[in-house]
Amino acid sequence: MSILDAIQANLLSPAVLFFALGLIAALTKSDLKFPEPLYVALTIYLLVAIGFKGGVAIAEAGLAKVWLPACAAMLLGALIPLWTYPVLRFGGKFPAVDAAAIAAHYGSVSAVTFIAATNYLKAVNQPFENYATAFLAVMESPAILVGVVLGKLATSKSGARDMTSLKAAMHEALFGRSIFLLVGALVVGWLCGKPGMAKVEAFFVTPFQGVLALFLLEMGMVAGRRLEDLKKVGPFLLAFGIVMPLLHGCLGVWLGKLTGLELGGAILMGVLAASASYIAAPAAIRMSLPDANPTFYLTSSLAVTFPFNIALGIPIYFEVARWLYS
Amino acid sequence: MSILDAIQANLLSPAVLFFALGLIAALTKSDLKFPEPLYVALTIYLLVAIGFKGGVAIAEAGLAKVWLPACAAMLLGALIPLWTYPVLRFGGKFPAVDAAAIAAHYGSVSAVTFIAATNYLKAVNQPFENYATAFLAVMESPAILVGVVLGKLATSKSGARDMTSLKAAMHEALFGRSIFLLVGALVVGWLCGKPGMAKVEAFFVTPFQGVLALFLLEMGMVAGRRLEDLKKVGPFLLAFGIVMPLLHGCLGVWLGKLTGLELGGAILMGVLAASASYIAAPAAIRMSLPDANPTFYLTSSLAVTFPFNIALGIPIYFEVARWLYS
Amino acid sequence: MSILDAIQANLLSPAVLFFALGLIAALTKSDLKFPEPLYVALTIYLLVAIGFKGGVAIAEAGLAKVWLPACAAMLLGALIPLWTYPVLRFGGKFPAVDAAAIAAHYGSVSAVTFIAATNYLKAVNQPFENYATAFLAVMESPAILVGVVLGKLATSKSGARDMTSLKAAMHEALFGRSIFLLVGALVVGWLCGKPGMAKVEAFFVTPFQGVLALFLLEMGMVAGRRLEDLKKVGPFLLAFGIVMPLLHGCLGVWLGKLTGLELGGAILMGVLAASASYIAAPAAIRMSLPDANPTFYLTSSLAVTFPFNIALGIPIYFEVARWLYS
Amino acid sequence: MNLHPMKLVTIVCEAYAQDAVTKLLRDTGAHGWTSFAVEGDGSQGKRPADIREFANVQIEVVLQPETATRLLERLATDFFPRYAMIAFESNVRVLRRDKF
Amino acid sequence: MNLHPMKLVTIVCEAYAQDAVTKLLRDTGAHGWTSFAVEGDGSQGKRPADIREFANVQIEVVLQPETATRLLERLATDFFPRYAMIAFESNVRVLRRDKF
Amino acid sequence: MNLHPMKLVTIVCEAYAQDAVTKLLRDTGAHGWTSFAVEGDGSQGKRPADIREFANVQIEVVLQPETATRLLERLATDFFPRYAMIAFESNVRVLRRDKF
Ligand SMILES: Nc1ncnc2c1ncn2[C@@H]1O[C@H](COP(=O)(O)O)[C@@H](O)[C@H]1O
Ligand SMILES: Nc1ncnc2c1ncn2[C@@H]1O[C@H](COP(=O)(O)O)[C@@H](O)[C@H]1O
Ligand SMILES: Nc1ncnc2c1ncn2[C@@H]1O[C@H](COP(=O)(O)O)[C@@H](O)[C@H]1O
Ligand code: NA
Ligand code: NA
Ligand code: NA
Repeated sequence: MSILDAIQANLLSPAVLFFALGLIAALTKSDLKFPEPLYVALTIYLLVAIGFKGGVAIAEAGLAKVWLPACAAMLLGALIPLWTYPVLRFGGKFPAVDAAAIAAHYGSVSAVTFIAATNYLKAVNQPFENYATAFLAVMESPAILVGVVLGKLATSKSGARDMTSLKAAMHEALFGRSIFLLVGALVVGWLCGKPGMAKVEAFFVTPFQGVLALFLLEMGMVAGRRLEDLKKVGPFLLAFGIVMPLLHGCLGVWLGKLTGLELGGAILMGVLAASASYIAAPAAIRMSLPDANPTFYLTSSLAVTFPFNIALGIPIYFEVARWLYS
Repeated sequence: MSILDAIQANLLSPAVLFFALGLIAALTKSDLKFPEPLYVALTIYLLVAIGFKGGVAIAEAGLAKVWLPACAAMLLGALIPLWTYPVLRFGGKFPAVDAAAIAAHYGSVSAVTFIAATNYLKAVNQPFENYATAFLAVMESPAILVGVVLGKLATSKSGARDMTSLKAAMHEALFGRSIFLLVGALVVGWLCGKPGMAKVEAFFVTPFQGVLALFLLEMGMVAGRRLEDLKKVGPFLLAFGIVMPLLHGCLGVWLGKLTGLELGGAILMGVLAASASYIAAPAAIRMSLPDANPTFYLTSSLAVTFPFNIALGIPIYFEVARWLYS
Repeated sequence: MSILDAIQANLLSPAVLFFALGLIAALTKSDLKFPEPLYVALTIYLLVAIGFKGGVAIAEAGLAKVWLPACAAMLLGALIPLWTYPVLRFGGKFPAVDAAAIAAHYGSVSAVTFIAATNYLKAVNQPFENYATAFLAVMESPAILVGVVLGKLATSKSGARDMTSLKAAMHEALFGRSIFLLVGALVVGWLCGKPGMAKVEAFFVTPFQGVLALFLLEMGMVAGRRLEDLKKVGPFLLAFGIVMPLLHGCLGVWLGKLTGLELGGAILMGVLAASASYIAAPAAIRMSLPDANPTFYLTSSLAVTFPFNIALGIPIYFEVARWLYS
Repeated sequence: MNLHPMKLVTIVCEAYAQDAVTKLLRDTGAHGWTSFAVEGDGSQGKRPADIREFANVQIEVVLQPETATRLLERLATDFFPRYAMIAFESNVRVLRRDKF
Repeated sequence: MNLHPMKLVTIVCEAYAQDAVTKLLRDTGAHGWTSFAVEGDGSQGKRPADIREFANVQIEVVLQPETATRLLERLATDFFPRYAMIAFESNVRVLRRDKF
Repeated sequence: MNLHPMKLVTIVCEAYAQDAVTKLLRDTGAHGWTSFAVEGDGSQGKRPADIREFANVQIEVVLQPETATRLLERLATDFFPRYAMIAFESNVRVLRRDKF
């Protein structure tokens, strides 16, 4: 299968088509709107399901197999802001606090992109390590903390006050709802193992792909409503939102290979590195770096990088990995 | 199976019994209430599921089979207001704008009635063309547009202003959430075909009948709360809300046979013709004919025609069709 | 299997672990929060599903088998307030109206505890009478009515006014949303029987355990947020909230045996007797005994008895029953 | 344009008091009311609206000044001692005097 | 601290009127608005918000006194006869005068 | 019936500012507050509440006039420059003076 075939197959999957439908709904100003509780419910379902499944997979595989690539993933997440920050600061001429905020988003990860990637792998019959969810879980927070520290260093005046908002950011990064649900469900799944899975499989696994399709319809609308902000963010951030994922995707795949993952797992590590957070990071950043402009980080991660990864990125990292592993 | 047996079997199905339970909840003033987001979520689910399934069915059957009955269905929808309007205007002595509004509702269709009918056919092991959802999709808008034009012609004074609200009505009729979801999911299903269906079947197909039962519980409450408005609408509209569906149901079945549908498909076309919209039409009409009294069109479609069709209409059209096809 | 093994197995089930995760979320002040409509939706689903299943089971078993234990269950529920009231009033020195309110809660039942128990029995492969849901349905109201009357007798001054609020309490106890849904779905299931079940099984039965796990995550948060009220209620109510369930649990199991239930059914009757209401009773009591302090009855039933039963009570009643039946 | 002075009475109370308050509104002669779910904090503890037992509702009613006084009096005697609740009144102006 | 007097116009109307009202707000020169779903009762019947056809919305807008008058006039002529709706204005004070 | 004058301060702000505002309310001495989710439009763009990042919240607090002044001052210096937000105060009357 060539890369074009891979992309085409991806574009014709229900998940991506429903995402496109959501975009169209936003662009045609249809009065379709998911009530916020439904959005929250879908998020909770997806995070708990993916976390639980990952935990069961860890119980099956044993921690021995998981810890090395997980540490590598965590490190990668923490390091990404260190080079994206100067790129934005000096390449993009962004104010320090905005550069730090955007860097935090690109070091952190998008659970939905990860989920879409596992769906894609299933669709093309590419096996993967189910415990890869652990990488997702450990990659969410570190970059946020690094980004916040970067932003504080660049703007700090009154020390005392900064410490309290740093503490708030740490609390948000570690106990905020998305990371809490994911890690919590992971631990629950790990404690339950296979017998636990047997009980809840019919709810958390069987209908999963359909729920994802419905959720991506909503995400398409959310992204579509942000499209008009693209003008405000300028061409630099637009390019950044596509080039960086490509770089980070390759880096992630390569690191996955280095730490002993199979092809499938390496692709997923690539996808994680390439993805940008739009749930956990915005919440923590808005609270601890309130002077950073949300239009920049939200538009780039939500309206540029997220759709790019869903539509094109995933099959590209797949092909990159196949080439690296062949 | 006689018509009485058919009705009895229908009345003892979970869907209809839950509808009755909802009526009872409203009449006994139970404090049971579905939160609005749940109502919206169920609506979205049902429309997307039925649309997607229909789209996959079209992909299987080929457009060649679908276009003729679909065009007939569309025409029927557009024409129904042309005779219901004078009946209401001159028979029922309704003001022009109200007659036009009610006519729009009875030309348009009710997705939930359609869905209940497919359930009924499944229950009595009557095969039907799955692509009939296409008829549902194309029948929703035309009658609304015809009704709005009728209403405008009857009441228009200031031309310019009318044009903008006519445009708003067209936008609502074509991009309003129910029609958008239905047509959108239909196209997505058509693009995905069978392989796409395999992925999301466990969410959109397997639990479908149960979700419908839950939704009809809510619809029972909604209809029940409107029962006290029955006095306000008067005996003419009450009779209208039962007689017209019977006429249109027969007409629809006959048209289905004429355009080459099998027994199951003809029944569904009958059900569509007989049903009255209570989601898409009210939204468009309230926006473009704000002088029409909602009590008339909502009570007749929601508290008369909808329950009638769910409980008695569907098995009746079924028997009519069996007689016509025998 | 010893009682400790039974408890351990229960503690490692997804349902209980998710409940614990919810507790942790509340204690770590995570910003995780289920939107209220989601809570309501899950409640509706669980009540309708359990009611429907029970109704189908009654249709299978025949009323002849059900009526005797059901009457016994009802009687037990009505009598429990008669001895818990003096215990609270004279042992715990509670004001009369508070004693009556708490007594009503412990005579009434918790549907979620019952559901968790059926899950537990399934997990340990212990068959049980599915029609036991009927006991749940008939045990909810009587204790509430008895408790309200007790409270009124103890506090009444103006006769006329009391009668109206007694009527309101009766209406709430009989048509309140939880009892209405449960009894309504039971009747629907009973009318539908097996053929109806076949249609909606994939929604109401298959994913049930997973939905329960998600719901218990929310219940853990709700209970966790009330933990700080434990100080306010004092050691007497705390002990009451654990000792009374143990007593009532044994009583219920014994009564189950007496009225001819199998082991599984007797356990469930024990669980029902041991459980304390936190949905139906608070609503009715707040309306008819507004002078009773909600902190007492809500904290004891929600933050003491509910978690105790979920984690330890259910396996204990199980072992008690096994000992009684051996 | 003629604006007529009216009173807006705002009541925030636990959800379980809503039916009783609505009945009171009808009894005192209000022609309509508006309500919505809210969260809150007060002397009787947080009401995070996680479950109905801890839910809160805000009720707003526009009425004639005399009716407003009657309403507040009834609230003070029958409701304040029993329910988690606040109530306050303010001056508003409406166009259609007869509507209220 | 300098507080500037402004008008708060509160509109409660059926959900289907919201788009038209929002458009009117923009046309009359409001710089922003806030809205939320409510339930209610009034001369045109209960609006329990069970389905969108019976949903209600409250719209609040802070604006200059003259703009408020213009807004109320337009509401009275174009909206009151057609929609289930109430509107009232009250006095508020803000810190940033230019924002409104 | 004795009515006591109080101030009602209404704050509409992005959801992410809610915790900080609530903390400020406690710090300045409010005895309670009420809040609910809203949609809105303003100088910092639409807040359709589709996801939490674009959610809005309205916070209402009744307090003593002096406390209200202190609160508004703190909002002006620490919050207005950073968050999508408006705040305004108005006069209300309550029955139980000590409650606020
Ligand atoms: N000072 C206040 N300002 C605004 N709302 C308040 C205030 N005090 C109490 N409330 C609201 O009224 C409800 C009941 O108050 P309380 O009876 O003091 O617990 C609270 O949950 C809040 O929603
Ligand atoms: N006196 C009132 N006080 C507060 N809200 C009202 C009042 N009258 C009407 N409303 C609200 O305005 C909506 C429309 O009112 P109406 O046109 O009278 O049916 C109602 O559904 C209520 O939400
Ligand atoms: N003039 C106004 N009237 C009512 N609400 C407003 C107004 N301006 C802004 N808002 C609300 O305050 C939020 C933040 O405003 P802004 O900082 O101007 O974007 C908006 O999303 C609206 O909900
Ligand atoms: Na990343
Ligand atoms: Na029709
Ligand atoms: Na009990």
